[in-house]
Amino acid sequence: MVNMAVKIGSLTLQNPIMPGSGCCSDEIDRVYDVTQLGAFVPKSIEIVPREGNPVPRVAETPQGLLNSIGLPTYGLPYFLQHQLPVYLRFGIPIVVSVSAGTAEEFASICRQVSLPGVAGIEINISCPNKEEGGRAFAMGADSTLRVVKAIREATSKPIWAKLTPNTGDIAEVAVAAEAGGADALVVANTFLGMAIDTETFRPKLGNITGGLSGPAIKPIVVRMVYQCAQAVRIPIIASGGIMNAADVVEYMAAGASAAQVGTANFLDPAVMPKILSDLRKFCQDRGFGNVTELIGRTLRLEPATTLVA
Amino acid sequence: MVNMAVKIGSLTLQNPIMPGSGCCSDEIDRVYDVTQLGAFVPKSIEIVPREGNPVPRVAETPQGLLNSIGLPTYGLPYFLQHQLPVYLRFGIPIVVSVSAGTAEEFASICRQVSLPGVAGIEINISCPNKEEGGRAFAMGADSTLRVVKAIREATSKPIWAKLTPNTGDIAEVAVAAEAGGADALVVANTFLGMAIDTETFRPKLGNITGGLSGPAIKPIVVRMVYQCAQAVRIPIIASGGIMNAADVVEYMAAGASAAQVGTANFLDPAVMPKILSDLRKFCQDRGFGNVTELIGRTLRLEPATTLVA
Amino acid sequence: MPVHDHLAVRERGGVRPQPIFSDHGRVLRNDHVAGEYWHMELEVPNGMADAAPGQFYQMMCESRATSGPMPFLRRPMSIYHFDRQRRRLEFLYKITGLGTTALAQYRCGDLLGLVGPLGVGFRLQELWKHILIVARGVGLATLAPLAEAAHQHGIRSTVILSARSPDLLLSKDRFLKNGAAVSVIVDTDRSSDVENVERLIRGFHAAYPFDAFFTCGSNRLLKLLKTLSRELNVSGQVAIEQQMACGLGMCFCCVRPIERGGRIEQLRVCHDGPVFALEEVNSW
Amino acid sequence: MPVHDHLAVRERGGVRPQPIFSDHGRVLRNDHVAGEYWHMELEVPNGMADAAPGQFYQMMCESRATSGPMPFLRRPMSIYHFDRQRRRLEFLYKITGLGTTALAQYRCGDLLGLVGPLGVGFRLQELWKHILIVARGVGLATLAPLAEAAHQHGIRSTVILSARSPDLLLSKDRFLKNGAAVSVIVDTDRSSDVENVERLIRGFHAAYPFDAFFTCGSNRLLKLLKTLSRELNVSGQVAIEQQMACGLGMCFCCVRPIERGGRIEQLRVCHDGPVFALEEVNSW
Ligand SMILES: Cc1cc2nc3c(=O)[nH]c(=O)nc-3n(C[C@H](O)[C@H](O)[C@H](O)COP(=O)(O)OP(=O)(O)OC[C@H]3O[C@@H](n4cnc5c(N)ncnc54)[C@H](O)[C@@H]3O)c2cc1C
Ligand SMILES: Cc1cc2nc3c(=O)[nH]c(=O)nc-3n(C[C@H](O)[C@H](O)[C@H](O)COP(=O)(O)OP(=O)(O)OC[C@H]3O[C@@H](n4cnc5c(N)ncnc54)[C@H](O)[C@@H]3O)c2cc1C
Ligand SMILES: Cc1cc2nc3c(=O)[nH]c(=O)nc-3n(C[C@H](O)[C@H](O)[C@H](O)COP(=O)(O)O)c2cc1C
Ligand SMILES: Cc1cc2nc3c(=O)[nH]c(=O)nc-3n(C[C@H](O)[C@H](O)[C@H](O)COP(=O)(O)O)c2cc1C
Ligand code: FES
Ligand code: FES
Repeated sequence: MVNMAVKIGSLTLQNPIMPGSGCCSDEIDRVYDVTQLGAFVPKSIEIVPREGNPVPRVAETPQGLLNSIGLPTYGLPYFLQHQLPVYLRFGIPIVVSVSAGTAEEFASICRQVSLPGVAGIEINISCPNKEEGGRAFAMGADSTLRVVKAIREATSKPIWAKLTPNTGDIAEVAVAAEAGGADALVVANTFLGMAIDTETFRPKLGNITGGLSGPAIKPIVVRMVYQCAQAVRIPIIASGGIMNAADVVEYMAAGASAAQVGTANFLDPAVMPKILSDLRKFCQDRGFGNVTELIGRTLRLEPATTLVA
Repeated sequence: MVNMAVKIGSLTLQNPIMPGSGCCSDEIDRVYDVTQLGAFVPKSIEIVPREGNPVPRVAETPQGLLNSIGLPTYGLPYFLQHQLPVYLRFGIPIVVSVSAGTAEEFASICRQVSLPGVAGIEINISCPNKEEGGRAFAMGADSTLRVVKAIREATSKPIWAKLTPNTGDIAEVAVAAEAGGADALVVANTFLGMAIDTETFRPKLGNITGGLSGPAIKPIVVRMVYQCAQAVRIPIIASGGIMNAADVVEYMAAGASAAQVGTANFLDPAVMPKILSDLRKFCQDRGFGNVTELIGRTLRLEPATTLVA
Repeated sequence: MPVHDHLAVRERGGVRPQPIFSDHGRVLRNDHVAGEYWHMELEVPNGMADAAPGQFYQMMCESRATSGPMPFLRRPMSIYHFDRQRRRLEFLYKITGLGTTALAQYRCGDLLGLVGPLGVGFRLQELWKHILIVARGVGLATLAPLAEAAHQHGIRSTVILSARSPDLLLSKDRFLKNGAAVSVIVDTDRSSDVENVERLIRGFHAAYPFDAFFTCGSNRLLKLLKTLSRELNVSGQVAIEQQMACGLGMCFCCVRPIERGGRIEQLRVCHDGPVFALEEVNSW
Repeated sequence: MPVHDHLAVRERGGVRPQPIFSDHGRVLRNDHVAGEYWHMELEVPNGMADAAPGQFYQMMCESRATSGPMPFLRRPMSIYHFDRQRRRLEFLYKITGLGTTALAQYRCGDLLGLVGPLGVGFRLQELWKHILIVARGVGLATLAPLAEAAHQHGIRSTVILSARSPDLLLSKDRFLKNGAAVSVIVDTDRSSDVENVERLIRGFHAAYPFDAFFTCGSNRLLKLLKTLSRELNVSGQVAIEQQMACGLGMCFCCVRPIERGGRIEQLRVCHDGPVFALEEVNSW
């Protein structure tokens, strides 16, 4: 028997597997019993409703997906009244993902979702579609520190800061988020990308640019998790191209404590239970009694004795 | 008949196709006649010889390649005596790629390679393996301006500044390179990445991290070319995941004037002549008399009349 | 009142929602039919074929090509025929790009990844006596199981099949088997002109009034039916398409502007459709 | 003086270098042999099979799997047999991972992407009378064409084939066909112990002295031959492996420390090898 539980700050999850924001809704309960997941992160919400971006909203790339969904949201009041209750009925930790255009707005929405039953708040300070040209809070350490501090003062719920990979120094930003009071980091959101239809010369996305996700980005995000894990003491939740249990192992070895599965849900909506059972088996086969034994394994390795094989 | 010639600053190339530095050597002449290429960029050289990184030096990723070759070089004197003459004998424009650890070193090596017959100098201010943790000149606008300025004073040869994608604001860096006196930009080098063997928990590369190239990165680099093309007036040479003529069309539509083919040479050493003839055919089929008609086509599009299809 | 209670289960609260399967089917045949059209039959796991006309599946179209581009997302395909007891699913598809090209390479015995059944299908009402089905191209695939369901419930179908040329008139026999009166119109002799279709429909309606219109596969025909629906006061349904990623309402990529309750909402074709009321959908 | 003039053309200056082809071969057969070993025969375009023993090809191993991991790079494989006239290439390969698993799925008639011939092969000298070939596992594949070439040039081969168990002793017949004296040693009866191999070699050498040693496929045997080579003053060659990307000397990923001219250089296995002098290569 493998103990699959992981701790993310003060929160204990029954296992490290959960969906990435925007990649699962309650509909997934028609595919399998969601109560087996470690946590559930619904799609990011904002205070005011918005329609999202023009279609086409997705485009395929080599082993990747570009999306410019653009955070369509029914707004906070609708979410609180109609959607949150559905999620809370799942009975597993619900981490509400929120997005906003300013630090005050962020503080305000976080205050409003700090309701009984809500396990934590994921702050999407990284969405590349939101601000002009893809600029986001988490592109800089200063703006990250400011927004996380403001949010920290507004809520006592655990805060997960979701970082953007569209930055030259993810480790600095991670340190800033930790200093601002984040309880955990989600590394990372999508890479700003673009694709052009060579028949029409038009961008393949209605919004011109969009976020790149999927297996293509995994090697870059693994490096980011590895760097962040060396820079901060708070737990890291990996997000980027996770398709199977081996990918989760790779991220945990690089320093992550848990894993979010995004795009893979579109390719196979039953993927998360499969990852969970394969991960359990992986630990079992190697005699690991706790899945936490995977965390940071590569960080703790001594340098290879001989690298010239 | 399509006119395939493109102008990169003062340099006219017979066509826009050339190898990315480090991805082709004179050996390719055993596969096809290299004189058909637009230009040739040999592997980056440094002043002092170095051995490169420990093996394994490459690892496969989904539609991508991680490499930590680590710039093995026989050093400048050996290059000038034994390698450059071989390249110059090709009779096409040879753009010497150089790398260095400081601005002075960069200026020095550029001065020394400013020899008759050399068509231009590509300055690799972006190699992610070179400086600690992958930090490179081109990660910041200030350091880029400084190094390009120093080089500009050292040589009157055309300077192509090869930027790194490991930055939060490629457009700012592009503007700095232009301000410093670069004649063209190469956008971009590889993304710093990492992969871990889940059996041994060891990094798959001897050097732990390495540069990610190949189709996986193309959507991000297309976005970068699109952004840079809007920010600068000097020509842009695209580099990132080019596998076929459609990829070249995509980059040119996004604003590039020429294209470097890297990793694709490893999958098919005969790929560049094939790209060339497919690109010619693409133009022919659409009645483009000049390949230059492709440049910036997407930039010049009016916004789609209706995006909701 | 919907006839199919497996449609009713989609409604929330009280009733258990229809389960969605993610599994593999075994290809029984995958044959070229005509033009770019192919026909695939699969044997699927228990329960997976428990679908409704107008619903669809998401197919994983794997291709052997390390070098070229590959389909990354699944591809949505309407059910052409389903048989719960024998666990059979059939699809009629047109080769249009990467995914469908890969699909045509599957051979008998291969396993194909399927997710479904998905979406809201067509709704038939028990009191109806006569429906009109107008299909063009691959829209035939989507509407074939509707004619079958209508037949089973004693509803008469009049079917107008439209195609570019006579050889592309797929599955006429299938409609005939289900007791439908089938009219065939093609571009080659201009019988498919909108004016002619309108004449036909008005004629049929005058002789034996329609209770509902159904269509799929042509924007021109959608427009026509919307007009006639309003004028003749006959309700209607249309199955529409949009590019999909998840196929089950999670990603919000497949939206279309739908007129509902006096305002236009961006609804998800995979989740709120693919079947919508005629008056809700704007032709484009 | 090398026997094969297609090796000589590798030398720079004056002589035209050997061309490298990037094309497709048509699979004539791809059969399971024993254990994890498979045997593939291909018909290739004109000129492509104009190779030398010890050279190799880079294979594009395409697999149909959008969902799982896929081989991205080509895989290097030694020539097991080549026939310039009939444009045939044969490979003997062991399934060890992603690429070789995909390779085993090719069927007769499929096209397989090939780049080659690549690398520097074995060198035979005309004055030689007797060579020793010691091969283990898949090293057999690499050394089989050497025995053939030796035979053609009237050089006698004594071959020691080593394997885990008798059923894995591949291609013994091929060596016999080339007039070689073949000794078979296996782990199961411990005949493959280094001490026994040493005894065998010393015995053969005493009876009929070797002019050169050749080996591939085992680090233990490499070590032994290096020692004997020094002691008995017999030169030798070994074919080694390293992970490759380009396969033709462009990327510098396939380096190994090689002792040359008194110092250790990081040489490219694909370009400077895969065959090196015994004394240049360190066992690991
Ligand atoms: C609910 C639904 C049911 C459908 N039923 C059928 C059917 O029974 N038979 C049939 O032949 N076709 C059907 N289609 C259309 C079919 O999904 C597309 O033809 C197919 O996705 C094209 O994929 P491709 O890779 O061959 O083309 P590509 O052009 O290479 O596809 C590129 C992208 O665009 C999407 N796309 C392209 N065309 C369409 C389209 N018309 N609708 C939605 N997405 C598209 C693809 O899914 C993919 O994501 C249906 C579509 C929907 C939404
Ligand atoms: C010059 C040369 C000739 C060879 N000849 C033969 C032969 O005739 N028959 C045969 O069965 N094998 C031969 N090999 C080994 C063969 O290339 C590997 O077994 C094969 O690449 C494994 O690929 P994989 O995807 O199945 O394994 P994986 O382990 O999935 O491969 C992962 C990566 O490691 C590389 N790799 C793994 N093992 C080796 C290895 N032993 N040598 C080099 N790279 C490796 C792969 O190429 C790939 O890049 C030869 C290798 C070289 C360098
Ligand atoms: C269609 C789509 C919608 C997404 N929506 C959100 C969102 O609303 N909020 C958010 O923080 N991240 C969002 N993401 C990012 C994912 O949660 C995840 O971080 C990212 O896709 C990388 O992981 P993956 O490669 O597993 O998909 C979205 C991703 C996709 C593909
Ligand atoms: C094995 C390898 C070695 C490389 N060496 C260099 C180099 O020496 N100098 C340089 O500027 N770029 C180097 N690059 C980067 C390539 O020139 C190219 O910019 C990058 O790989 C992206 O293009 P691609 O996806 O087409 O490979 C190297 C890339 C690879 C894969
Ligand atoms: S395809 Fe994901 S919501 Fe419709
Ligand atoms: S594999 Fe590229 S140099 Fe050897």
